Amino acid sequence: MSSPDYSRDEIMTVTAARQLRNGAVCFVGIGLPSAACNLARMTHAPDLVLIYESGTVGTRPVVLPLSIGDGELAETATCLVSLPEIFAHYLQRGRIDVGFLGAAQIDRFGNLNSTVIGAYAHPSVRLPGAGGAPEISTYAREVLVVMKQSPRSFVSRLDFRTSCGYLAGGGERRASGCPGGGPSAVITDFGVLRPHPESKQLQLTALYPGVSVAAVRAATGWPLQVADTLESVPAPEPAELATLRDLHARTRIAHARPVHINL
Amino acid sequence: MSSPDYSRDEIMTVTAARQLRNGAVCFVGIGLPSAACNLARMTHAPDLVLIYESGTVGTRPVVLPLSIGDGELAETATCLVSLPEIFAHYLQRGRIDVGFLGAAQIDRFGNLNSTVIGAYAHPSVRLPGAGGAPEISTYAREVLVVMKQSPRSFVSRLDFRTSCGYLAGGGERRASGCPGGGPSAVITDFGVLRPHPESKQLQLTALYPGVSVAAVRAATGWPLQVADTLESVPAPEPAELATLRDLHARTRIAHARPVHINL
Amino acid sequence: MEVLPLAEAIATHVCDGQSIALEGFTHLIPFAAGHEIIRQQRRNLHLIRMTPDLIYDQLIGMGCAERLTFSWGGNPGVGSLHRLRDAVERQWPRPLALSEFTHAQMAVAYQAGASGLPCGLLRHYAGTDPLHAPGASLRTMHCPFTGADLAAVPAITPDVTILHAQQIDADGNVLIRGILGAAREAAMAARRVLVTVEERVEALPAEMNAIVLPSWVITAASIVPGGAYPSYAQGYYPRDNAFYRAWDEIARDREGFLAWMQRHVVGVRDHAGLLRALGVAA
Amino acid sequence: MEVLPLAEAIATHVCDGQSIALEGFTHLIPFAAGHEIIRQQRRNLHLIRMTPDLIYDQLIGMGCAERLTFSWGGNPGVGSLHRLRDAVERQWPRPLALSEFTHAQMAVAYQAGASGLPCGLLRHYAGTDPLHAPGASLRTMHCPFTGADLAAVPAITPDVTILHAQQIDADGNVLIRGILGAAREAAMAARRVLVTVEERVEALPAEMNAIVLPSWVITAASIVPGGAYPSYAQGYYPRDNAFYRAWDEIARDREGFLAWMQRHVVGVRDHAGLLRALGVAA
Repeated sequence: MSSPDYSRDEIMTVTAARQLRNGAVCFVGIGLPSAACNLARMTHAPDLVLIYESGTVGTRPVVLPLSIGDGELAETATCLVSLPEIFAHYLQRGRIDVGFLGAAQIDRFGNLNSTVIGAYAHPSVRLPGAGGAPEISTYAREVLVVMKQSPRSFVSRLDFRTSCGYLAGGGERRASGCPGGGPSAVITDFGVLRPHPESKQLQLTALYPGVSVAAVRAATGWPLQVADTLESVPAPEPAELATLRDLHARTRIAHARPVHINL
Repeated sequence: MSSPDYSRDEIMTVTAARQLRNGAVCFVGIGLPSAACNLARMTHAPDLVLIYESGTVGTRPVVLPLSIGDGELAETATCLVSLPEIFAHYLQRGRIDVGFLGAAQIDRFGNLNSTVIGAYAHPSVRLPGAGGAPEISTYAREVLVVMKQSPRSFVSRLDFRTSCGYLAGGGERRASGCPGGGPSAVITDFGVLRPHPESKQLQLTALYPGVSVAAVRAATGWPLQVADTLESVPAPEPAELATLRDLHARTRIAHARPVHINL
Repeated sequence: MEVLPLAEAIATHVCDGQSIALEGFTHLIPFAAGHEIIRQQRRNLHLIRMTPDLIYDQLIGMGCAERLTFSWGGNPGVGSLHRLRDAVERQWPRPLALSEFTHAQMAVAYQAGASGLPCGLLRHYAGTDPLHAPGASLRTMHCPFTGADLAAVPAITPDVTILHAQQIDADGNVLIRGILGAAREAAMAARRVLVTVEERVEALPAEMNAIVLPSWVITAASIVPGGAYPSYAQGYYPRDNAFYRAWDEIARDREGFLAWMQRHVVGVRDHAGLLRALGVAA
Repeated sequence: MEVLPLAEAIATHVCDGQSIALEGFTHLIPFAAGHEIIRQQRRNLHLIRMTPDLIYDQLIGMGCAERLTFSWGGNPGVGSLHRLRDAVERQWPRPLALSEFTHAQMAVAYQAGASGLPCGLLRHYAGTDPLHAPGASLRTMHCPFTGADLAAVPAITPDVTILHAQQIDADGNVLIRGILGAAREAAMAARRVLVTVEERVEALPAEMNAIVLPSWVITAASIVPGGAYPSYAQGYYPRDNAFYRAWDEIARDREGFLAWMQRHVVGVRDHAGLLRALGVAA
């Protein structure tokens, strides 16, 4: 089999984008989630409502923001609200359909760590921390997670639980009073994991072309279960790839543009 | 003695206006307080900061508003904030120097009723209610009250305590945890009452020209005490009267202007 | 969000027995929507508004309300709301239960509702009766850090919030300009949001930090020029202060009130009819 | 409010051992003010910011801070803040105590401070550790009406909040345009408020509902063009995303960091000097 004409990052982004239905209200994390959401908006979901935690509601950036609050997001938004308002009136109030997150570690029940590797008081790696993730994972009707898969990131035990997935699985999340639905899919650079309907344990449900189950298992820090029906993710369409590459190219040019200030 | 060239309302408004020092931040009630505050701004206190509970901060209306939220207030304000914000960030936060209130009833300790005459459940007169008054009286560093004086309004016992003055007097207000200073003056159509430094009971401290102590006592529903030094309020200056009358004249014309809407 | 004729929006989304908040603090009071509710004879409504103003005086006098949640119930700068008083003092045309707050309390209650919280906090103030007024149902709490007394207010979450605003764009986003009151919080707290607007435009002339409600938080919108009259719409027409003064006489007795309502509200087809009957619109 | 040169404003109003919040969410980060604090060698500061960003990486790396209150401590879109990590992981140049929140919690904490409340409320969320992280000090409360679990966050009330904004008018009122974050709440919560602005104008070109801080809530203001660089000022200059990427390498090791700071911050007279040294201004 010849090597594909797309990268792992690209099929991951395209697959993540495909999860988003047109018209959904989406709370976007920075990085790969932002690329996926904007790709979706530029392809099959033109009416996707993108909200960044900087308070930019319904934003339609032409280039990707590097930060969560680039000027581009403000300039193209339907409205701007303050940060207290975006978290209270939109997220906590339950107005978000989809939350889109990344993290440093995930466990088999979709719980996420973005705080520390090692002990909290004496971390070997101090990660950025919570940001908006705990509330996104708590309140969004559905959460999508995008993460590169490796035994160091897909772990049997989190060093710190920053954001809740299904907690210890089964009905525990619901019993805990978390209003949102929890993670519905984890899109990795190997394929897609989804929670088992009962146990809520993540299981492999779809593979990218040319990826083996064994390879995914080797990249997972727990004994990964495979769904009864294992789907094959269609390769990125040329139109999807072109749109994504144009977006990244525009973004690279914009981010390299020198800043000049008149004193 | 010839009858004065000003009305009771006018000297009351002018006297109230004189209480305001330039630069103070003033939370304004509607009606006579609004006239007094704007008169002060148009005469000796040009930098008086007027805040109306509609969220208009630093407003400089050319005509008096009829309501607390006329467009004139918004058009001439330094900024507009929401009503939750004006009460939380400005009033409760302790940023108001002077609160300016009226009421239907006041007692000897400056407590105010603007809720009901009679029992709450079966009132003989249902008054408008609290509005912003309870928080203004609680948080403003100082409260000025403007009310026409009569045995029905200056009562020995309130039918309902909407807003606190000095409660039962003495140190009770301070002990209750009210952060603001309480009423420093009650400006009536007879003169000025101020709290006794110790007992906090309102006592007559100043009289308008031609008004007798006996007349004030007759208009007061409790045995009114008179301060050791009883001052005489200077009659309104011609400039004060002219400014006030111009303001009222402009206001009458503006409020009578017919509204036309194009469908 | 769908754009509907106002009569259809009210017929579809406002039902007997609901809690409804027509907000807008002095400014942008949705009179046209309130009048349509009267025309459609809704009953047993729980009316919520910081300042009931003339519109609730009318709804109450026409027998639409069984409860009023409010914080200041007068005719601003004029005096009493006679129909509100008649309902409270003499139960006419029917008894009216009151849930009474201060402005600050009600603002916090809307904010709590808008934030998905069951209650909101204020500093506790000793010595004022409203905390203990029947129906107000505040509770004392203690700060778990400082031990300070706090007052908790239950969240307000209307079944329907109705606002008036200046403009709606082609995508259904709504611009509010000028005095806000607690309109935004009342909208975000509600299960359904109805909006009437002065006009529809292709794109909002909105500055970056303008107050815009995104289309997807709105249930239905109706284009109703003059829809806030006799209140006002900043940039469109001023408050008719002369009408607010005149209302004092109109509403003073029951018969005069009913005759006026019959002639100007019940007996006209829509808000344009009222504006024409009053000589405000040609 | 008085208008002062920035060096004088910092010298007068920022003292060792204070709690200070330099706010602005990605946008309008007051870099010039932070650099002046470094130049004046303040020590034992309690730094407060939702996103420490490069400016607190620099303050921490230069030994100004003894505590950090924050909710997300990365270089947005790039990776780690190496100086922050070095302080937490290896106590260099000195130990750094952490008070860690989520964005939502910290927003509520600022809001509580701005509102004169000792604490603010969030819905309680089970199952996440931050509630129990050392230093975060949240407490569980119960809604007195519904019994629901709530999380209380202690108010944040900085000794000094410093903001950057676009314009100040002749009366000292300050206009903020664009992404706000919790800047307004941080300002209203503080004992003193310092502002740097891009320029002074006779009158603000402010729409009615623009975000304006009235002069009398501001302690002192300084005119510092480019004062948010390498963050940005909407309408003046964009975020220097290339610099944010480059910082990853600059701050990766201690020596490189110190040399950069010496050359660009400590060794220049003011912010204009830094902008010229970087070739951003002519």
